[in-house]
Amino acid sequence: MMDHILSLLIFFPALAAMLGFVVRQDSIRAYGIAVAGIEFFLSLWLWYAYDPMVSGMQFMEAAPLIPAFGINYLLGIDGISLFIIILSTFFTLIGIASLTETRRVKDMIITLLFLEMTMVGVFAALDAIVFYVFWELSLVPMLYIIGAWGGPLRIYASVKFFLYTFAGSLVMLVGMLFMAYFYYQATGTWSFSILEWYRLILPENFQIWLFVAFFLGFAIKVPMFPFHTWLPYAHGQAPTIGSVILAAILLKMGTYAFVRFSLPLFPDASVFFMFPIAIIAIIMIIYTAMVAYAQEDIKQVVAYSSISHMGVIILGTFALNVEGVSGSVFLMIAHGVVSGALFLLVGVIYDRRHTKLMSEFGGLASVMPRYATIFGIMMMASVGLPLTINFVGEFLSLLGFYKQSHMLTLTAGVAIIVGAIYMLSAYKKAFFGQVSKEENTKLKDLNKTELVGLVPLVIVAIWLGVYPKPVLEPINNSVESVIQLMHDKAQSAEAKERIPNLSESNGIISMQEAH
Amino acid sequence: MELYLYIALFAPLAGSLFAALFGMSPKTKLTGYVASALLFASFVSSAVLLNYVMSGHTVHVELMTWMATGDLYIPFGFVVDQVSVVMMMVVTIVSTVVHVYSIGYMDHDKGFNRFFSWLSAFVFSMMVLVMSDNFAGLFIGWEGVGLCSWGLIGFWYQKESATWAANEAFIMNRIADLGMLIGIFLLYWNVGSLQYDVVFAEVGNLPIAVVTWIGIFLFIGAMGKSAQFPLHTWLADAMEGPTPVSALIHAATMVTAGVYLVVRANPIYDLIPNVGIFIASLGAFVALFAASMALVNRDMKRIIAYSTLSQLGYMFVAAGLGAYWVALFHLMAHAFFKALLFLGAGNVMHAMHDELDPFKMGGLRKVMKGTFVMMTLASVALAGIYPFAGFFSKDLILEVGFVEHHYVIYTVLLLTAGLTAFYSFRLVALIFHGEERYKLFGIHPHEAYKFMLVAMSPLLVLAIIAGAFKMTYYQLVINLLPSTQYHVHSEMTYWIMTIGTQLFVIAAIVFAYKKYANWSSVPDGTSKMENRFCYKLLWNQYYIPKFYEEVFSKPYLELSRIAWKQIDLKIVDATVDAIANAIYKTGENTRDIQDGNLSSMLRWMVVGLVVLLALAVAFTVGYNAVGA
Amino acid sequence: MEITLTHYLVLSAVLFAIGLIGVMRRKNLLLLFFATEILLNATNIAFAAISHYIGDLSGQMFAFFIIAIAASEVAVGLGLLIVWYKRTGKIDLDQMTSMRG
Amino acid sequence: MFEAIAFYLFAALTIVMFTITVMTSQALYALTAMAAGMIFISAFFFILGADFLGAIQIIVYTGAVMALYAFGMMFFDTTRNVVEKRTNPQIVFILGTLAAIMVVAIVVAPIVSNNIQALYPIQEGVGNSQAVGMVLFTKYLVPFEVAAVMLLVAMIAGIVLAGKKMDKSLTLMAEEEIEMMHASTETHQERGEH
Repeated sequence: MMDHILSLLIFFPALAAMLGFVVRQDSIRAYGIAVAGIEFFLSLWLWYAYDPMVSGMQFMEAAPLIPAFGINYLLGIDGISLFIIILSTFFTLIGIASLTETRRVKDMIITLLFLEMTMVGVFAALDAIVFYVFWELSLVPMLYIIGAWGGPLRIYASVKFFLYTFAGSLVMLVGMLFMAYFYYQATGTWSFSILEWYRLILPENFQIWLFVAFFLGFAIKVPMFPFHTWLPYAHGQAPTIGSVILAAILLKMGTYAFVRFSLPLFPDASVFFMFPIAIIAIIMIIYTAMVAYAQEDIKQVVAYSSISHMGVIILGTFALNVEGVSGSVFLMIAHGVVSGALFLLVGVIYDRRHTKLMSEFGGLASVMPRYATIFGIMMMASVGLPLTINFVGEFLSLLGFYKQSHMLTLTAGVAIIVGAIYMLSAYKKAFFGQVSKEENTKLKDLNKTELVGLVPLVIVAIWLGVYPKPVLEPINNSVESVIQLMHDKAQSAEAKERIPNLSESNGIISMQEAH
Repeated sequence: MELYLYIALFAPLAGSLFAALFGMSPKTKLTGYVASALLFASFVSSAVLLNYVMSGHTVHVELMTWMATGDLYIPFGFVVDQVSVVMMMVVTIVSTVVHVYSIGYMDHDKGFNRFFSWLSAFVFSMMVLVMSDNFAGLFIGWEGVGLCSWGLIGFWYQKESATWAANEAFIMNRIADLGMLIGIFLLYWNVGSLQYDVVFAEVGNLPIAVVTWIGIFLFIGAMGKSAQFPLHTWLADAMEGPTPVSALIHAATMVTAGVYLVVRANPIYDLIPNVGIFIASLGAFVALFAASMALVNRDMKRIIAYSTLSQLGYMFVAAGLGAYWVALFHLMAHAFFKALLFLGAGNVMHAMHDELDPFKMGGLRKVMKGTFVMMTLASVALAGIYPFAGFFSKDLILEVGFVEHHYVIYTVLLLTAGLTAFYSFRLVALIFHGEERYKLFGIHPHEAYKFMLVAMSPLLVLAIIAGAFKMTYYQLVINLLPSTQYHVHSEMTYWIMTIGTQLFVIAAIVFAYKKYANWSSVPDGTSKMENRFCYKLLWNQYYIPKFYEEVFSKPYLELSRIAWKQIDLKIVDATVDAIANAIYKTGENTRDIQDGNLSSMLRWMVVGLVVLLALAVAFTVGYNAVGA
Repeated sequence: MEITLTHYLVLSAVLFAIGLIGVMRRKNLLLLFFATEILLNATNIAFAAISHYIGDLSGQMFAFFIIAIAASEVAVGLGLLIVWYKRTGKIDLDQMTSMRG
Repeated sequence: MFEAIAFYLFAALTIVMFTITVMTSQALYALTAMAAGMIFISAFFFILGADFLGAIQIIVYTGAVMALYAFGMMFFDTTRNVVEKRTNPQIVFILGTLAAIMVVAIVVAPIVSNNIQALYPIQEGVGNSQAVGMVLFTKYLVPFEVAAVMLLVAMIAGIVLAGKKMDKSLTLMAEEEIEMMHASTETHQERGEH
């Protein structure tokens, strides 16, 4: 059982979704919750069985698919992917449990379960082709969710979402094929296994081209400036559940792929592109924060804030040291929790008022105190207050990048100011002041279904903010091995210098652990 | 002793969570009692710890790991040493008093439970701030008090001005926090740890330039919290919050966190006297600057807020000149009398139905005897008259300036002392003396609840006698802080200075009384003085808020709109759409080729053939050219 | 005056071009078929020539198959043409617009 | 020398014939010119030593294909002038010329002729027909059979398409039946025209 737990995790929801077609309409919700619940517990079990002291891949599975070209069904997880998988199952569960959609619930739940399969698949895949297949497959359910349950502009939004990300990933596919070809040239055998690729040291100019090819695919997914414009449309039109999954998990695919592919495969190119990407990240952070400040629609505020936070994640990733990369991986989890929760919260008010314009609200704090409290907590988490989950990630990401550049970090640090500006002003517009609109006076506070979804998120947001160790430690161990690999592979003197060598400093770590 | 430490630290948190449980339910006095009782427990534990520390020990605990990755290791560690225990005492005393007081003050408010939840949470954050044994923990408390300050300033969230002020305070603080964060990053990458003991042991080995930057960035953090120029505007606006909040947060504790940081980081600042001089100069400037704005203001709470600002300036002068123990001493003394002053102002406000303009009061001493006495004494302490607390701490700072040969600073501070005395007694005179102008507005003032006055009395006592503890305090803190004594060399000069200062201050007080004690009318903006340029300049706070509004807030909003409407929608997104449209259009246009006319299709086929052939030729030529 | 492979290839190209012109020019389907025959024959010449000059029979083989294809094309093509003519009474290319996209 | 004369002569003749085929407005001229052209092409095959191919060319093209076309022409009644709509005749010639130039450019380039290698060299001392037969029935056996099947299919297709109503014999039909059949054909035609 333990040998195939990853396959089980991937295909159990898909199988359950197939069976879902024959489940009756009125019991589909219970069925969905049960399936997602089992899946979630499976993933928790995975965590339980995971050995945090091992930095390499665990629960590896392999089966040949196309042996002639070295394409294998290869799965495995490490500390970096483990928690994103748990996050995916967690959010699917929460999404189904707090589903308020009334149109075609059955189709929605089946779609969500399929989506869950693709998400877990992406994060568990260790073969580039398998990874790519799941990566592309994940577009389909999301396209369906936006296109079938979305707002008035849903067709435009979903087509834009699909084509944009698809175009990017095609370039990425070409990159993958080239990578495999180079591997073939170097070794004489074909392989699409990422772990095999890790062992390959490419000349720097090849690295740069391949890096760019991979970058396009990832950057559109993240989405990085200036490829970000599909996101506000997708969020604006998607139903609540779609936005939640999109923000919490799907965007993380891009940043995860940076850590999984770009960094260890192309260490020299990563150093080469570090500053340009950092500048893009800083533009993302500040520019989208400003755009968020100008929004009138509260969902768009959250959508743009997502982009802004993704900028911090990218910055941390390209810090290329343990602090920064661990921080950025942690921030992926953190941002997943926080932005997912914020989208759920926006969904709550949309269900009641069928509008997302902040000018329609005002004074909600006195009408819906519980809602205001949870929103406030999540907003503060999003702003990055210490002892909330986001702070740990943001602090470590910025701390890591500070090693590389003082000025850029100082500029990126403006994130904590501009972040506070748009969030607080949005909160003020929606929740403070007098209740000005007649319709708002009789709004009902959060009901049980909504609390079921939100309270666990609040708990996680604070728990991991106060005690991030259970998550941070496995992440740290895996990131250390990635960084060490990068250092060993790096060829240029600059790269050797910028990427720290950990084997020397191992002594210090063990000393600190002895404290 | 660890038990006491944990009680001192977590009792406020328990109180806050308890009150939060009732946050949504209607007001129950219970929350107030429980929160106050827990605060009192915290106070008692702090006192026990103080006793323990006095005997020469310190307590240091490590609760658990917070963040550990790479070489970074940050625990939740707490230390009770000579400096932090002083702060703990100040915080717990003032907050216990304020809690009890608030039970009366917030009696009629709907958000009673919520208020106590926020207030206790603030105390918890403040305790974390002062007790932490590392810079990251300090930062937790630092941001935590910022959050609670946001919640409490905007406590009456229905008021636009209150929520605006709350956001302003939070954002201003965030700007400074960025500086602090950068300071922390610098420390980590240069020292490898954020623990105070490690940092202070290592900092001497660092290049002086790095230490200077660390000092500057940490001080930027301190500037925000302590509302130093140019980040000072939020403090006056923060007076929108309930008055007990102003007493606790914006007078006694949170705003002094910046001073605490500089005092705590004294091994860093000792290495960089130039930064110290800058801090002292800024402090002196702010002292005068704030006092001048207090001269003409017509909002009781804002006057006190400016006086707070001015006193913070004094503290920074002391800290900047290396007299850390003096700064901390003034911090302590100031906490007592300023909190008292604020609470007194709260009583007046209650009596006057939230009227804040002292010109609309007058003659209140007849109805509010207790408050009158307390506020007068607090003002005397603030003015620094012997033998009140202010004399010992404030005159000491003047002496420090003199002894360190910074005569400009000394002169500025002396002048400020006079101004302080003037505006304090202007306020007292306007409120409690003269004609009963409030009758014009049909207000029937009444004295506050008895227990509120009783609750204030410990502060009154401390404001009077705190100076007596000077030597005890000194003996305590020199274990950790540089033990420089500041004595004017000649006995003669010392006496001239002291008596001169006293006379100058008393003269200012008398002048204030003369001018305002018999005030009879409410100014309406027509008198000659009110139209003078100086008056207008001070009245509008040197036009700084307006300047910020015009130069930062509005352009930022405008720029944001442009970023969204012009750049994001019209450039970035339009480019993407244009690419997509180009492809669509190409399809639309080339669709005509498929007009069903087989003849033209054949022609197109030949065109394709020709193109392919041409490519073949071109490639062959190109290939040969490259090959050759 | 040695006749080389190039001569044949050029001739083949010229004939091919004539065929192309015919294909583009003709509207009458029957005459259009004539033009396609020219195209096929042009290639046949090239094949045969290459076969000869290289000394490889594959070229001739291809020429055979092309002739076979040409024959079947004529058979099927004329059949279709007849069906079309029976339906519409015309064999003009301009009338055939059912493939309009 | 003789070879050169023969080549240029037949080349000129072929080009002229095919040009007539393409340019004339008389279908009969076109047919005749093409038939002539085909025969002239067979001359090249003989010059090149591909005797068998030359024979096939004459038999198949001038014999079978041309006969078919002649029948076709009679059927369509194109003995009179062919009226064709001409649009942009220049483009046609420009494209044709361009294509010719390109192809010539390619074939003249040395790289093409240098890169061709013999797969099945002509065996010395063996007649052309024999050699062709050997290659055709060994290496190209499968394509040959496939070609045979294709021809069969084409034949059947030709018959089926052209003679849709072969199961109905007009001579054995009653007058009314023929009338009805014609009526249905006309409606078919009308429908076809829509």
